[in-house]
Amino acid sequence: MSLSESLRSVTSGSYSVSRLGEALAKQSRSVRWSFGAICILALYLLPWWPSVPVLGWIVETPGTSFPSVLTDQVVIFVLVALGLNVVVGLAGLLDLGYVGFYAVGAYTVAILSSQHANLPWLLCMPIAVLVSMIAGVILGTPTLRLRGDYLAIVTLGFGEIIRITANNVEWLGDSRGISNIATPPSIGPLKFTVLDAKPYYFLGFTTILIVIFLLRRLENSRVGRSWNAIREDEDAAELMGVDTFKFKLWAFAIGAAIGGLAGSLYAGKVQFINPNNFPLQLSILFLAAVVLGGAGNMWGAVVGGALVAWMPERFRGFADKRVFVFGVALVLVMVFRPQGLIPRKIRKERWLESWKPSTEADLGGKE
Amino acid sequence: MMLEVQDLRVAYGKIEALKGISFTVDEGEIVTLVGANGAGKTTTMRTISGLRNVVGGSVTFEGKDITQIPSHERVKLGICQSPEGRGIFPGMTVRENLDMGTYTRKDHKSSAKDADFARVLELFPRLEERITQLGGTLSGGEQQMLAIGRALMSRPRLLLLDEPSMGLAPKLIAQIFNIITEINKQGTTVLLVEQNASQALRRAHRGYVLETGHVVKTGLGNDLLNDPAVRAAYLGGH
Amino acid sequence: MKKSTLLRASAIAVSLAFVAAACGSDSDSDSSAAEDTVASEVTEDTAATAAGVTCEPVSIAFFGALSGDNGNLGKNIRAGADLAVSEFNTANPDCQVGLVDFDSQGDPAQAPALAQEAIDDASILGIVGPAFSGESKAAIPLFDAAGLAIITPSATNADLNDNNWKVFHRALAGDDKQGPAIATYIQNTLAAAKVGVIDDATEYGKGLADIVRDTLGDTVVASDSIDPNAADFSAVVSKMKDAAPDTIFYGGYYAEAGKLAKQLRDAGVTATLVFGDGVKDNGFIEAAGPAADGSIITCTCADGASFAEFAAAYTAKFPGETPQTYGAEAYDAASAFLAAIAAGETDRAGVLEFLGTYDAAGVTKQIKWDETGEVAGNAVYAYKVEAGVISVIGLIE
Amino acid sequence: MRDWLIYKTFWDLTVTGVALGSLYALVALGYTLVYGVLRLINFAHSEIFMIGTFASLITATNVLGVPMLEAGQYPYRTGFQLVLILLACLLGSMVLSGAGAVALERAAYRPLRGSGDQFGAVVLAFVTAFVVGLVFFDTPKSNLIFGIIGTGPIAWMYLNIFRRGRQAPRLAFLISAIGASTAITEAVAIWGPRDREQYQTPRVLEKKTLFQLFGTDIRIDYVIVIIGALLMTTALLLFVNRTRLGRGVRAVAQDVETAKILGVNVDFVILITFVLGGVMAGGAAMMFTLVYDQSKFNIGFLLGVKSFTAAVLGGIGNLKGALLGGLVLGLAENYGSALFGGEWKDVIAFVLLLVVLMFRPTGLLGESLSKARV
Repeated sequence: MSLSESLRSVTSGSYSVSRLGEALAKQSRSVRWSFGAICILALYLLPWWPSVPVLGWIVETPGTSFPSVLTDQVVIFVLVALGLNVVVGLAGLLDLGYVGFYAVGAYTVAILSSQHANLPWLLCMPIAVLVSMIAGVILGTPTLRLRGDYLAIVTLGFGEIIRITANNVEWLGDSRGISNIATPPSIGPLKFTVLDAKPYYFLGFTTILIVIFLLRRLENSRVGRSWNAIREDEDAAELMGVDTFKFKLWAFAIGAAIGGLAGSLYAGKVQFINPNNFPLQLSILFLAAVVLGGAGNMWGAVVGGALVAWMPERFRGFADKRVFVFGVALVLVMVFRPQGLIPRKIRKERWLESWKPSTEADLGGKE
Repeated sequence: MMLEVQDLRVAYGKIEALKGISFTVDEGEIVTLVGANGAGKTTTMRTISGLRNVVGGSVTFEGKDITQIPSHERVKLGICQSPEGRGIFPGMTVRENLDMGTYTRKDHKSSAKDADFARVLELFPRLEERITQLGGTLSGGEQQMLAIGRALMSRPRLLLLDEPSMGLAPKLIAQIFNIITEINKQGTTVLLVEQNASQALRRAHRGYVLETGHVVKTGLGNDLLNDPAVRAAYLGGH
Repeated sequence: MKKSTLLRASAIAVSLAFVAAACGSDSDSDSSAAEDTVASEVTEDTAATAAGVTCEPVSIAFFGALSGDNGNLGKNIRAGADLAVSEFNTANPDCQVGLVDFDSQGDPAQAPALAQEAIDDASILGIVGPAFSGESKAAIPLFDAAGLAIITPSATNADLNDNNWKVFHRALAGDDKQGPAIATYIQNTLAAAKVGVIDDATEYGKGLADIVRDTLGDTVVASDSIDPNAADFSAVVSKMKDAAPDTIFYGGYYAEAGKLAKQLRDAGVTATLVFGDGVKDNGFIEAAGPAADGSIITCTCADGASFAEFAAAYTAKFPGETPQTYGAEAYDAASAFLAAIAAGETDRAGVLEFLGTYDAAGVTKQIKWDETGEVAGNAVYAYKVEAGVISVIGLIE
Repeated sequence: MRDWLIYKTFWDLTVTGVALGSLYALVALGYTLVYGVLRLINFAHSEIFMIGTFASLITATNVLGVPMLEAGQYPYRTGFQLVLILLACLLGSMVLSGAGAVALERAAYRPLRGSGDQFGAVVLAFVTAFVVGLVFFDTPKSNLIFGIIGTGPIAWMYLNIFRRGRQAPRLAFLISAIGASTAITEAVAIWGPRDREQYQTPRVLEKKTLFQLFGTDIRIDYVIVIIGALLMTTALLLFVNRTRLGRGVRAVAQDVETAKILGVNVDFVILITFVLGGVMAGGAAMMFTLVYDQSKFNIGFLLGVKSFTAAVLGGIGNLKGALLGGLVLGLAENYGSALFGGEWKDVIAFVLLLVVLMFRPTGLLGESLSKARV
C-alpha cells in the first residue's frame, strides 16, 4: 500500500469504531452482552476516571471539575445530540433552532418549581417533556411543509424568539433569570445536593440509556422505516403511501421532547437559568455535534455530543484559542470525513446528499 | 477515425454500468447505439461528454486521448451533446438557451455566430416563433428542437444525441429524425442513442447493439434492421 | 480478525493519549504562568522588605471571564487582584499567596463546574468574583454550600443580596443604591423636565434603568430598549429625537453606550447623556469620540484618596496600562482576603468570619460589610466627560 | 400613544429602515448567489462582510494615514480628497472580501465537492500547521513561521486525499461553513488588529443633512448607502443577465450537468459566484463603516443572520428578491421596533419571515435563479 493510498484509507474510515462493532457482531450473544455490561458499568464509573493512571490524563479537565463537566455539559450534549439526530439524521429535517426546545424544557421546570409554583422536580420533568413536545408540534405544524433550507432559517428564528421572549417577559424571569429551581428528590444513598455532581451524573447517564433504548425500538419500528423512506426520497415515500407530514411531525415532536428532557435535567442540576444559557450559537454547536459524530447514526451522535462538550473543557489551557481550533477542526473533519466520525452504514441519503442531483451518488443512474 | 471508444468501463459505486465497451465513429457518419433500458447507452454518452469518471478504458477523439480531460474542455475540441431529458435551462429564454451553445466559442460578436443562429432557426422554424419565451414554457417537441439547436450552436464536429425521440408524438419523431439526417448531410458527424431502434437504424450508417454494459452486435444500419435477432429483441419481432 | 481490530483500537487509544498528554502538559504550564511571574518578582524584591507574616501555602482565586466576548472586562478586573497579591507577596516573603484563575467566559453554563473545582481546591480561601450577575447566580449557591467566601468586584445587580447567601460580599454598592442617586441627579442637578430612558435589555442595564424609570415616574417621556448586539439603533434614536427630552439615561455597558451616543448626536439629539458605572471606561471615550463630551457618568466608586497611588502602582506593574473599570474594586476585594490571611486565618470559615469584622480603607472607599454582604456607605459619585477625559464632579446628594 | 409615535416618526423610520435594508440586501445577494449555484447556506458569508469592514478600516488608517481624531474632532475631509478616500476604502473592502471569499471556497467547500486543488490544500495546510503550532508556541510570530514551514508537507498530504472525486453530503457543507465562520471570527478576535474590542473607523464624511423630505432630515451617508446599494445591485443584475460569464452562472444554477456539456467550467463559475458575493459584501462593509464607523470581530454574525433572513424572505436564489427582502426587513424592523420596543427587533424579523413563508412558501418573489428569469 503506497503512502497516499494509506492516507486515503485512514480518512475514509478503515480505523473507525464501527469496525469494532463489526468484530463484536461476529461474537456470540453472551460475549456481546457481557461486553455491553462492562462498558455500561465503566461508563457509570466515569466520574472516577481521572484518578486512573493513563486514562486519567486523557480524560481529565484541568481547571474545572470533571464530574460537573460530565453533568453540566457532556450528559446534556449527548442527550441533545440524540434528540437532534432524530430530527436531522433520521428524518432529514435541518433544524438550526434546537436550543429553543432545550430552553422550553428548562424554563418549564424553572417556572413550575420556582418562579410561579413549588412543584417537585419529579413532577415538573414529565410536564417539561410534554410542553417541549407540544412546542415542537406547534412549530412543526405550519413549518414542516417548507423545504429543507427554509425550515433551517425558520427554526433558527424560533430559537431566537424563545430566547428573546424569555429575556424580555417579566413573567419568565426576564434577563435576571430564575434561581432556586428544584433538584431531583434523593433516592436512598443518592443525595442530590449542591456540592456533589455524581448523583446527577448517574441520573443523567441512566436517562441516556433509557433514551437510547427507546430510540432503538423506534428506529426499527414502522416509524423508523417511514423516516428512512422520507429521508431517502420524500416524494417517493409520499407515493408509497407514507403520510410524510405526520411522520415528519413525529420526528420533530420526539426530537423536541428529548431536547426538553435535557433542559429539565440541566435546570434541576444547576438550579439557575437565564436567557444567556440558550444562545443561538448553542444550536449551531448541537448541530455540529450531530454531524461531527455522523448524522443518522445514534452512536455517532453520542460520540459527537460527548466530544463537542468535553473537548473545550479538556483544552482549557488553550483559553482564547479553543474556539478557533474548534472551527478549524470542524472544517478538517468535514473535508476528510464528510460522513462524520462514525458514519451511517447505509450511505444512500438523498436529502443529505450532494447538490448535484444525479452525478455520483445515486446507484444505477438514469438508464 | 473521429471517435474511438476502447474497452470503456464505468461504475456506479460497486455496480458496473459499462463492462468494457468498444466502438468507433468515422467522420461524416451517423452511428447509433441501440439497446434496452439499463444497457448503458446514456452512461456511454455521459462518459464521452466527461460527466462520468471511468474505471478503465479510453476515449480518443481525433487522435487525442480525452479520457481524463474535464467536460468543458471537450466542448472546445468539438464534442457537444443534446442530453437525455433535453436539459433546457427553464429560466432562460429560447434565445439565451441558444446563446449558451456558443459559450466556449471565441467569435462572440462575429457574423459566423449570426450565421449559425440563422441556420438553426432555419432548421427549426418553431424556435423563431418562441424566441423570447422561457425555456421552461416550451412543449416537449420544442424543447427537443431547442436542445439540438443549442448543441449545434457550438459548431460541433461530433454531435451526441441522447434519446431525441423520447416522449414525442410519432409525427414529431419523424420530423426530428429528418432534421438529424439533414444536419448530418450538412457535414456534422452524429452519434445517436435511441430506444426507438427501428427509426434510428433506418437513419444510421452503422449501429451497435448494447446489452447490460456490453456491445453484443454491430453492423451497418440496414443489416441490423434486418437481423432477425435484433428484430426480435428491439423491434417488436416483425 | 477480532484480535487485530482490538489491537488497532488500542494503538489509536495510546497515540491519542500521547497527543492529550502533550497538550495537557502545555496547558499546565500555562495556568501556572501567573504564579511563576509572582515568584520571580518576589525574588527580585526580597531584600527590600524585612519582616512579614508567615503562612502555609494558600491562594485566592479570580472567577470571571478571561476569554470570550467579555474577556477584556475580566482581564482588567483580574489585573487589580493580581496587583494586590503581588504587592502582598513582595511584602511577606514567608507567606506566598497564589492567584488561581477560573475563566468562566462570563457564561452561566460553565460557572458551576468551575465553582466546584475551586471548592475542591482546599488551598483556595476566597474568591474575587464572580464578575457578572448571571454567573454569580449560577455559582454562588455552590460557594455558599461550601462556605467559601466571595467578594464580587463588579456584579451590581440589586437582587443578588436577597438570596440569604452567607458568603456573599460586594466591593461596590448595588444598583439599588446607584439607581435612585442617578434619578436624584437628573431631577435636582440637571433639573430635567423631560427624560428619556434606554436600556440594553441585559440584567445589569435593564435593572438599573428600571430603578431610574420607577424613581423618575412621569418625568420619563420616552423609554425603550436596544439589542446590544445590533449595530443600528435608529428606531430608538428616532423615538428620542421625536420626544425631545432634556436628558437621556442609558443603562448598559460602555461599548454600546459609545455607539448609541454617536448615533444620537448624528441624528441631532442634543439632550444631556447620563450613564451608569458600566460606562465608566476609556472604551466609551474611544467609541463615542467627540460625541462623549458633556456626558455624565455615575459610579458608586470614588476615585478615593489613595487612588492615585494605586494607579501608579498599576502602571508600574502593567507598563503602558491604566486601571480600567472595576480594577480598583478587585484590588480592594483581594486586599480584604489578604488581610484575613495576614491575620492568621488558615481556613475558609475563619476567612468568612474575618470579613464580617473587616473595616479598612480601600482604594475606592472604606470597606466594611453589613450582614447581607453589601458594602457600607452608599455614596454615589458623578463624573463628567470633558475633552475626552472622565473626571469626577462630586458626590450626588 | 405608541401609534401616535410611529405616525410622527414614520418618515424618519422609513429613511433609516431603507438604508439599513440596503445593507441587508447587499449581504443577502451573496447568500442568494451561492445558494442559487451550490444549494448551500454559506454560513461564513457574514465573516466575509466582517473582513470587509476591517479592510476599510485598515485602508483608511494604515494605508491612507487618516487619524481617528484631529485635535479632538473628527477628521472630516471634503471634495476630491473625500471621494478619493471613500473610493480607496471601497476598493480595499471589495478586494479583501473578494479574496476572502475565494480562499473560503477553495479551502472549505471545493474539497468537499471532490475537486480540491493545490490552492485550497495550501490554505488548509497552512491553517492546520498553524493550529499544530499553537500547541508548541505562544507568540503569533513563531506560530506563523511554524505554520509556513509546515504548510508544504501537509499540503502534499492533503492533495493526496483530495483526489477522491466524491461529493460530500449536503450537511457536511453546512458544518464546514459553520467551522470556517467560527475559525475566521476567532482568528480576527485573537490575532486581529488588536483584540476583541470594538474598533472605530475614522469618520471622514461629515454627516450633514442634504435636504428635507416629509419633514425628515435626509443625511448624506444614508443617501450614499441607498444609491450605492442600488448601483451595485443593478451592476450585478446586468452582469448576471447580460454577460457570457453571467449566463454561465445562471446555467450552473439551473442545471449543472447541461452547463458542463455546453462547455461551462463549473468550478470557475462557482469561484466567480463567490467573488461576486464577496465583492457585494465588501461594498456593504465599506458603506456600513461609513454610517456606523465601527467594527468588531463578531459584527458579521447578527447581520449575517438577518441578511440570510432577508434572502429567504425575498425568495432565496432570486437576486431581485434579495433586494426586496432586504428592504422589507429593514423597514419592518424599524417600524416594529418603534411599535413594540427595540428589544423585540429580532423577534419582529423572524415572525415576519414566518408569516410570509406561511402564505408564500418560496418567499416574496419565489426562487428564481434556478426556475425563472433573474
